[in-house]
Formats: sequence, structure tokens, C-alpha cells
Amino acid sequence: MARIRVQEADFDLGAETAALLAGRADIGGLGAFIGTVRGDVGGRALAALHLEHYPAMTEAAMAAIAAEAERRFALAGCTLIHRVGRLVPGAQIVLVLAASAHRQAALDASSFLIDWLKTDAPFWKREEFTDGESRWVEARDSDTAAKARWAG
Amino acid sequence: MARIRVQEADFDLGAETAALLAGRADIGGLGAFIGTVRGDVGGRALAALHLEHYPAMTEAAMAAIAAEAERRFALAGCTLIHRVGRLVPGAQIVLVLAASAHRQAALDASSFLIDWLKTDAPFWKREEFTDGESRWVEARDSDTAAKARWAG
Amino acid sequence: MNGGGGAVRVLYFAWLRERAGTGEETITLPGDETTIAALIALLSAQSPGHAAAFALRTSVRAAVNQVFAGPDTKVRPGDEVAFFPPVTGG
Amino acid sequence: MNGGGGAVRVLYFAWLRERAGTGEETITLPGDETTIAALIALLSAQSPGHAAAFALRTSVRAAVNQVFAGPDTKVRPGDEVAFFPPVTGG
Repeated sequence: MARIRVQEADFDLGAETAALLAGRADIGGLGAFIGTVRGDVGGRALAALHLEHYPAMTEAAMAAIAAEAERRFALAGCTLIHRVGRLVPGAQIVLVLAASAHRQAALDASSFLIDWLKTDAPFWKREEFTDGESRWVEARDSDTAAKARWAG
Repeated sequence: MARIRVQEADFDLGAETAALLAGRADIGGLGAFIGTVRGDVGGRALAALHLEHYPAMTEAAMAAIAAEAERRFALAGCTLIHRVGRLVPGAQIVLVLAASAHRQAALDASSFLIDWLKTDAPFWKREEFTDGESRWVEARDSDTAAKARWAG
Repeated sequence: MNGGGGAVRVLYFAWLRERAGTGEETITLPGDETTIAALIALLSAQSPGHAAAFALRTSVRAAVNQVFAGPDTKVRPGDEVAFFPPVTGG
Repeated sequence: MNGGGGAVRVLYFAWLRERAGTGEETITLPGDETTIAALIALLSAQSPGHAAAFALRTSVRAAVNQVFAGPDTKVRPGDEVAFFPPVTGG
């Protein structure tokens, strides 16, 4: 039921939302999250983020996360899109949509989906700074803590 | 800083999001909520929802809610749009957008904004059923409870 | 201020409007100042519709000059007072 | 199964790929079955780059046949094994 995509191309929030809601009168709320590239990392100017992934595993891992959300929340549908490749500041990185008859399920599911994507989908970010330096982003304890809120 | 609108016309999620993100490289996450009209209320077929409001007060109340969100969360911007008039099943009712440098603030603020809109903005819904009957929606304890989570 | 009272604009919304049979009316206060609770008592005596509008007191909310108000909130000539059920937007 | 071992496809991602100096290689197992921990020991001996890739063991994650795996997860001929840092998508 979930729509899952990994792509270099940008995505269109309005079109994705319209596709999820089209012809449905059983949906009362839609929660969404979009992650975007910030132009500043700790005071250093970013030229771009490079998103690498594990192609054979990525969509299956995202589908498993969506299935877990559908098991936990009364969802009418959800959409997960994650971009890969070189993304400049201001660019969209990731889209999460969760639709439900009830707003709380829609909001909780969209939080759940982005928290789990951060810890359970095989993507890696490399930061390219305007001074030419480049470094891999380190996983943050706060992401593991955010996922741990959903334990049980 | 917040964009606040009350209108009969529909709104465009993609356009509103683009307007909020345009030219900004300080945003890392955007949380959104859209409320839509369900076609079924406890097994009865709905013909339409009628949204009434208190024009002289509505935008000021919405601005106060947005200001409270900006006080509590590190927001780069937010948008609140609420429709009024007759809305058929599937129609969009309300839009909340909250943008921040960090995803948790964006997600928390979008939840906060819709919870407070439900309890602190002067809108009233009347349900028009397909059998011709009509009734005012009663406020729900669960909405008051949802707002109470944000106490303090 | 003078002691002769003055006009207050009263608005009704949702089912309070339907029961009162009007969305807006002007009421002359007996004095310079009253409260929401006292104004409700005054309005309830206007007509059976008004009495019905205010019968379920726990379901009636109020605003004075577009700000949510309680039973003890002061009302003065020139104010705009609105009565309505608990809100159900969003 | 035969007792002569067999080939395992090994993938590296992010900085493990850069340190190992390759994104993909095929390794012949000494027997019919091993574990992620034993495979890491075997791979670390391949080159200084490999040793550097696996030096920070607490920062190395693994998957066997596209499913997250732990140090004791079994690896058999024909499997696809991937090594990478903790994920940072989203």
C-alpha cells in the first residue's frame, strides 16, 4: 500500500499528496515531513550534501519501515521518497506522508516514519564544504534516542 | 513572520510550502498537517461540512497561536490556513506548516499548531448528512486532552 | 464615565445563533459595568430563544472584544461580546 | 554442502568503501560457514586499507543478504555481505 521511491530527481510535495488523497473520502488527516539541505553546518558554508545508499537493500528497508508504521497506526496510506546523489543547500532530501482517518495517527506516523528512516534505512551523507573539504556525517545519538521513543 | 489566512477558496500545499522554503538555506525540516473532510461520520454518509467562524477574532486568534509556537519552538517560519463555508467530502479544511533548522522542532510545532487550532481558534463545524439532517459538531474531550499535553 | 449605562454589541455563533434567532444585537447595559455572567442573565430574559441559547451554561463560551472571557470578565459600554459553543475547527 | 568453502560477495559503503579502496569484492570462505565477526577478521588481513576500514569496530555495521546483521550472524557461500557505518539518511 505504501509508495516507496529512491531517486536522484526532485519530488513534488503537492503532486505526491494529491496522489495519496485522490478519490479518498476516508482520510481525515495527513501528516508530512520534508527534510531539506541546510547551507550552514556549525558555522561552515556547505556546498552540497552527497547521498549514497545500498541500492539492493534500500527500498526493502523502506518498505519494512512503512509496514511497521502500518502495523502500529491506523493508516489509510503512506509515501516515502528519499533522494540520492549531490544535493545543494535548499534542496529537498526526503519526503514522508502519512494519511489516516484521524489526525493523531497521521501525525504520530509521520514522526515515526522519519525517525525510523534516520536509523534503519541504508543511506549515508557526505558533506562537501565550500572550502573544498569533505567529510562523512556521523550518526547522532539523538537519532537513536528519537527512534527509541517508539520502543515496544 | 507567520502566514495566516482564513478563506473559502481551496489552498495549494505545494505552493504554500514552496513560498515558505523559497530562498531559505537555514531550514532543515518542514512539518505539515492537512485536515480533510471525511465522507462518513459514525457510519452515516456526509454531504458536506459547514465551517462558520468569528471573522473579527479569527485571524488574531490564529496569530496568537502561531506566536505561541514561535515562542516554544525554534521556528524559521510557519503557515496556518483555515477554510470556511461549505466543504464536501475529500476537501481540504486546514493547513499547518512549520519549518525549522531541526526536524524535531518542525514536527513538534506542527502537532502543537493543529492541537491549539482545534481548541483556541473560533471555528464551528456543522455536519450536513445526505439524508438531509444537519447537526453541529460537539467539541471532543480528546481535543482538550491533546492541547493539555502542551501545558507549561 | 456617566452612570446612565450604554450599549454593548452582542454576537452569537453556531447553535447559540440559531437558538437566539439572531447573529447580532445591541443591548443597553443598566449601568457602567457588568460581567459576562450578569449579561447572560440579562440576555436570557429577552426571549424563550435567548433562554434556550443559554440554558446549557457549561456549553457556552464567551469573548469580550475578541478575547476569550470567563464568567467574571468585565463588560463595559462600547464592548463587543460574543457567545458561542466550544470551538470545533481544525 | 561440500566442505571446500565458497565465494561470498562483499560490499562496502561510505567511508568503509573509501578506506577499503573498493566498493565490492569476492572472498572465498575457508569453510562452509562463518560469522560476521570472523569474516571481519579475515578481511582485515587483506590489506592496510581493509585493516583501517575495520579498525573502529564499534562504527562498523553489517548486513547479510540485505538484512541488518550482528557479529554472530552466519555467513555462507553465495551470501551478499555489506559493511558500512551507522546510517545517516533522512
